[in-house]
Amino acid sequence: MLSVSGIRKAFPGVQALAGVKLEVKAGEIHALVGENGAGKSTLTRIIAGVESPDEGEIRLGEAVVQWHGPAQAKAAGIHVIYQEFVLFPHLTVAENIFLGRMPRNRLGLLDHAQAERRSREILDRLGVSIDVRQQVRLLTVADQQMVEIAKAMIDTPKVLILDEPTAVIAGREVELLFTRLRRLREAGVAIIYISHRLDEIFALCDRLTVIKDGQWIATQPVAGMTRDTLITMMVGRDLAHLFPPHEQPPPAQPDVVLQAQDIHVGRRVLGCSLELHAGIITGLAGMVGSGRSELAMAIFGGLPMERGTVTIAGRSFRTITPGQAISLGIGFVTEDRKGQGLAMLQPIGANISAASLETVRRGVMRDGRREWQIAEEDIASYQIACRGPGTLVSTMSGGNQQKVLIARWARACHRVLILDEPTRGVDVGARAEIYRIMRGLAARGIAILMISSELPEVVGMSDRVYVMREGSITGILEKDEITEEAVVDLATHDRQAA
Amino acid sequence: QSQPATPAGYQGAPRTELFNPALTTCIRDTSKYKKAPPYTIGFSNAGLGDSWRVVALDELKQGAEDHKDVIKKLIITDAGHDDAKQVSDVQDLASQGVDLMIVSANTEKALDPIVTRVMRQGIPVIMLDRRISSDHFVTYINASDPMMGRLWAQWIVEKLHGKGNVVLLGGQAGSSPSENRMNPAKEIFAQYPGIHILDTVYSDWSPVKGKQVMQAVIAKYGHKIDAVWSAHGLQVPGSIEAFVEAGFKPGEIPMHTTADVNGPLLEAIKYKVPMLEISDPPSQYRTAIDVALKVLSGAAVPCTYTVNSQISVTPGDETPSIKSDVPFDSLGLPDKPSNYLVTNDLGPTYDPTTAHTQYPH
Amino acid sequence: MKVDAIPQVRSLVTKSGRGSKPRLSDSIARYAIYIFLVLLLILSGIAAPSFLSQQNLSNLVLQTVPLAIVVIGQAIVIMTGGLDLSVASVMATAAVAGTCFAGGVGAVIEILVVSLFIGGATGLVNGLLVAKRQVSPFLATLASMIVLQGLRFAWTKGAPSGGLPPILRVVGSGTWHGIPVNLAVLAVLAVAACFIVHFTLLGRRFMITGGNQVTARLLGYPVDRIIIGSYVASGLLAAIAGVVLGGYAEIVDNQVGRGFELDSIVAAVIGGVALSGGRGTIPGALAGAAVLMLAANAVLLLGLPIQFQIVLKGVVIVLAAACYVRR
Amino acid sequence: MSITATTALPRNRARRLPEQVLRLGIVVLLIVVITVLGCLVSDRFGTLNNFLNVYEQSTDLALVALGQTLTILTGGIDLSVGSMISLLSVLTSGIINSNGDLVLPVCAGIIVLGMVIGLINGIAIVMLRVHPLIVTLGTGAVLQGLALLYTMAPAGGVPDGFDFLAYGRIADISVGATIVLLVYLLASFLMRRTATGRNIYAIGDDRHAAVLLGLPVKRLTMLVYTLSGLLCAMTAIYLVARFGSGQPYAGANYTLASVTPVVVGGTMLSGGRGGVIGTLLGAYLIALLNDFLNFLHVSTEIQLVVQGLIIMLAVSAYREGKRG
Ligand SMILES: Nc1ncnc2c1ncn2[C@@H]1O[C@H](COP(=O)(O)OP(=O)(O)OP(=O)(O)O)[C@@H](O)[C@H]1O
Ligand SMILES: Nc1ncnc2c1ncn2[C@@H]1O[C@H](COP(=O)(O)OP(=O)(O)OP(=O)(O)O)[C@@H](O)[C@H]1O
Ligand SMILES: [Mg+2]
Ligand SMILES: [Mg+2]
Repeated sequence: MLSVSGIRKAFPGVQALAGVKLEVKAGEIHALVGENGAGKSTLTRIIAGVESPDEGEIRLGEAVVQWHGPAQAKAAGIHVIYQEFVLFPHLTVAENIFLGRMPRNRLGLLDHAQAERRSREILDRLGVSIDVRQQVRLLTVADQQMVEIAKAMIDTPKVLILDEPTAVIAGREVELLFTRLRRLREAGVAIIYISHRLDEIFALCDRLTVIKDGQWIATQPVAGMTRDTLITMMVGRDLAHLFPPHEQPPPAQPDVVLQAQDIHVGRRVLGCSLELHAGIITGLAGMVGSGRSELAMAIFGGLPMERGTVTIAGRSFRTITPGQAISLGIGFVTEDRKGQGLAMLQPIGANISAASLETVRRGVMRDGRREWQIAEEDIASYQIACRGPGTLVSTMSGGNQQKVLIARWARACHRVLILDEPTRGVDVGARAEIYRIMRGLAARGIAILMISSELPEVVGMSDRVYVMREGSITGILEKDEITEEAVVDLATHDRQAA
Repeated sequence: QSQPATPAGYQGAPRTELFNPALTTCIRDTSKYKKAPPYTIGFSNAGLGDSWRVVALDELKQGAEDHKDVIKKLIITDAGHDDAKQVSDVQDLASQGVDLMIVSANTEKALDPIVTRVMRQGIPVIMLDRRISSDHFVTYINASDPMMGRLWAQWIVEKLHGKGNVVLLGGQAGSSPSENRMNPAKEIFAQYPGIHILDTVYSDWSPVKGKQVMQAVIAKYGHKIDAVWSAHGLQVPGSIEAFVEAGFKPGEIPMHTTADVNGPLLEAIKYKVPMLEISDPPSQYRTAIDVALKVLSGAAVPCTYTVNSQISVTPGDETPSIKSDVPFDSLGLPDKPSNYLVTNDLGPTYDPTTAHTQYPH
Repeated sequence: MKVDAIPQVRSLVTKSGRGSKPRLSDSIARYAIYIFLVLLLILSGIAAPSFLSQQNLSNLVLQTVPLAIVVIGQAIVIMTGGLDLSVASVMATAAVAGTCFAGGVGAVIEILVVSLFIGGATGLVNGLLVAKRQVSPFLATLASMIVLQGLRFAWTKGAPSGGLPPILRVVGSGTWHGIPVNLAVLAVLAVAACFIVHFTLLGRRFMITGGNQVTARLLGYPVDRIIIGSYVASGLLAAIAGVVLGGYAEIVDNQVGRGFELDSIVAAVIGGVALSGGRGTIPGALAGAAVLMLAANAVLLLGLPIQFQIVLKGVVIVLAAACYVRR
Repeated sequence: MSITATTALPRNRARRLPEQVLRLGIVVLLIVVITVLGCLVSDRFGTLNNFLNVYEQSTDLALVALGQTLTILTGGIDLSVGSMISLLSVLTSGIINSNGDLVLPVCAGIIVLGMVIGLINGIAIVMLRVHPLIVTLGTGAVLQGLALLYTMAPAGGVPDGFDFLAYGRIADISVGATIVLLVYLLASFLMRRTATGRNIYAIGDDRHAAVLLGLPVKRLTMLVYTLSGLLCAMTAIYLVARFGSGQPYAGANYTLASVTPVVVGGTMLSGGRGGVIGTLLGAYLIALLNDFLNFLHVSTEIQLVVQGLIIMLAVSAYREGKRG
């Protein structure tokens, strides 16, 4: 159905694609995998006509095509769900779903009523209930992703590309999405599926193509592959343990470093209490939208809490600011790296030092050499793909941006590090590194709070787990109690109902 | 070179012609505007912003105060030099029911339609210092812009004996006072083939801008410049500064023309700059009130009141056409700021920053 | 935490060197404004020989300095994500205030205090409106521009008048061995601003705030104070520029600084300061100011009529800005 | 200080209606307040005749501001409007030169020319990828220069009867202002009920997303600046009717003034939020304010202070997270 070959694309300073090929048949789900910065999203954008390739050829069916802008690709039946949301915060859900192809009435005017009705139908089919007249900015991230997916469901595309669609959704929503995708496959749609979650690839996809450093590595049927062979292909080495084992067992009687009591934030967090211990990785699990991020944000001072206290190192706060939290040694890797994390037009170096500027102070000056050096160290140790500390963050791939953010906070905290979805959009290789960093930090006595929607990650990394549901903490799991089933039980409705 | 200033010995061009080449006498009958006092008078001002217009407005207010007995109310609007706003202002004044309107038009043409309309509604309009282009008004009180421009040009021509290089230093390009002075001046210069206009530059009536542009002009022409025709006095100090800073010694700075303000007069003496000052007396604003009362009493008035401009030349720089009305050295006020107005009738105690009038409003 | 506490994760594979050399076009974009400046200098020199005379160059510097001082402040505000339209009004008001103190050297202190107060206060109001009330900078500063103009008119009864003390004339228009004195003022301010913006922690905080305000808040930066600070800085610099410009000519009037509000923005932007905030350099912005003034001066020397001057200014703006086209 | 103040974190749901009510509510409230104050100051203020004057006086500002609203909704701004109006107005009256036969062809030509200039702005913005504020400042300077090249003085004139556009009234109601009102109603309708209208909002809301979605971002950008040019041409023709001739500086004041009603009417300078009806109310508010200040009988300088304070008051009622 769709095949590309010999695609090359250079950005200033980076050869993003160096002769990639990809062939997708009608009625198959084709996985596109590769490390962060391998060029998956760039290839997506080229197929979608957003960027034009420097070289190479795109074939749709038999015909060689050349896009002048995304509208053409769209008209030819290529639909893309991008890694970043393509949503308009101040337009309604229905308008977002139909933008660019709004139904019209006989006079050629937009028919909002019809758009709303059809949006409701589509969302119902996807199994989510969202008010279609609401502005999209008022939705949770997960709901926004569902709106994004709904856009692909209006009419059956010829080719559907999904770039990390499950990064912000989990559980039931993922299942619903997969069901839809399988149905589309039966309808003969060619689907390209990009994800860093290997389970999904094994569960969903028929064939896969691995790219690395902008080059084609292999195309194979998924059946018959193992996790390990796939990882080796992607990363170029074995990853014996994705979740590194404890080097020494976690302390038996750890100190309480941070205590949060009865935190209330709006209608999202309704009286949560938790304790973080030195040297312990505490997981915070729950369904998307259960209020984990808000709870963490309130503890960090980024959201005002209506009620509750936070106690850090013996000091109690009824209100706390990020400044206070940072000075007490708390770090916070936010989940929304673009909106709440990075200064996109600044280079890597500036972004890394941003939270620990005092460490690059020399007299009244900022020590630029030291800053550069620090950035170079982190670039090496986190394997951040870039041209150097001077690279603008805005030009980097999503996974590499995430690494920059973690590097920043790993340097800035000395008591507590809160990581909200730390491996969202991060490739397996880097993921393993992030896990090792987390272990290393914990080993040095830092208390870690890891918010995660990925069960294997929660189970694999946490020493203790808090589970949240609808703004409340529904359970605490210790050591051996931590299993995927236990977490799901506490996190979902069903149990409550039972 | 300079002639003795005896009237009998006057050998210059006929002044009347310089004042207004198309002079006709015209008297307007105003009996239809006759009304019994007390009156409400509206004044639509183009805008404030420089010392001349401030003093002029004070003159107007003073005039109203002097006639408190018959003037019930003087309503003043200010358009901030915005044509659209002034058109609206005139409309508003008309709908506030004034008995007579005095208008100082921001631009001649832009105010024409609305003033014409107001006249048609039966409200008499007196144009003050800036007229509209048509003659749909009762009378026009002014000192003539073209006259100033021509006299300045004539003086320069005569001083240079018809041969030399002139720089024209305008106000704001395209603004009516600037163009109305500059174009007649160019006509005069054009009559003398020996006169070369080196450059025409604009100062936006500002000494800062004036200095900037003159610095560039001096850098280019240096001592070739024989005279600077300036459309007003506001920018002259900037120009003279530019010459001084370019290393021109006292006595070397070319002749300048000026109007109204104090600074150039003092500098002319300090740096020995030949200078012609022609004033545009703000007292015409007080005259406007007197004329307004005349109109409202139904008395016939001339179609234009041209107030007499006072002429003053640095000693020894008089020419056949240009003679001083008052001694130049008596004009400047050493303790007053540069843009202080030297010609006003408000008396020695008048200070624009503290002036206070009890006009009826 | 100590820097060495970071766990070092050594990579097993070395990253393939995918980074290619920076392209020539990158460097051209980065240094566009300087290249533009030099080109303009050369072209002007060829077209109008009097342009390169020592006298003209010295004039040019004298004339550029006030704009350059304003541009420093404007650039800082834009870098932190704002915009300041009130600078021209501040300049005029500060200069007018200066005329209230005729007199000797002692008056300089008084004038500085009063005009800096005016600039600082206006900046504070702007900053408070923008930071605390989240008013759009365009409007907040537009409104304070109008209010300030009103206050100035009310104070001077419509027509400010007077000159500044002679010592300020020296600062504004004096030369020392042919070198303009006000260049020293600019040099001090520019070096200080450059130092703060590019070489201190504070400067980094300014940039990050401009780049992403939410992030800056989460980093515990005093974002409101940073924003307010940038407007105060801009107000203070505009006040100084007003006094210097007042000292340049003899008379201080309502025209002082007219047009500087937009010119300063244009200068900063063609000098590479991103209107979206978080990016730019002080030297670039200064070069932008120089380009603007140079273009105006060159036209005068070429003897082109005023209309061409205005046209050329527009062309220069568009051309210089176009150098920053990013792929 | 909370992060929520500057982010779009969800606080409470379904604020759609209140937001719009708030947006227009503030302008309406200010209009009411000024009307009441005006009636207290003078008994002539409250007359129908006075309100009809204000209605008429809002015309020019409302016209330019409509185009400005569109450019601002896409996240841009058009600072060349002033110079464009100046140039087009001198051309209109200069070419017509009181010749009645030329009125229609010249007006048509000026409208086309306005659109062409606007289109050039749009093309420059799209091609150069420079912020519209800078591009239009640049083109604005060029246009002002051209206006002065054409004439340094008010140019030409128009035949009798042309001023009907500006001063004509039927049953005491200004014809020009009513046409503008209708244009606004049409624009408001189109903005809500056509794809182009919604796309304009989308571009301002998130330009990058609009590109990815394949919306005709470039074409729409060119379109809004073309429309801005068209409205400038209409303003220029209106001003020629009102002034009886074109002036080389006729439009100078509109450059910044055209932004005020837009923002006072609740359109955010960051784009994507707001609407045209707010702008119309904003233009009415400003005309009313000028009128009120004239009735107030205070000196010019106090008027300026009051005007600035009212703008500050109005705008500080809106919060705008993003810069503009
Ligand atoms: N606009 C751009 N300017 C410069 N470099 C870019 C740009 N976009 C992408 N790149 C570079 O191209 C390379 C490929 O990026 P891309 O986003 O396609 O990776 P990816 O495979 O999608 O990674 P991830 O899994 O992290 O999303 C990266 O090195 C990135 O830094
Ligand atoms: N409409 C929105 N606009 C911007 N950010 C949002 C929006 N909705 C949610 N967020 C962000 O997403 C976070 C997630 O909120 P949510 O209610 O989904 O809770 P959660 O349990 O933290 O879920 P998640 O799995 O996404 O972390 C919020 O803290 C906020 O930072
Ligand atoms: Mg990607
Ligand atoms: Mg979350």
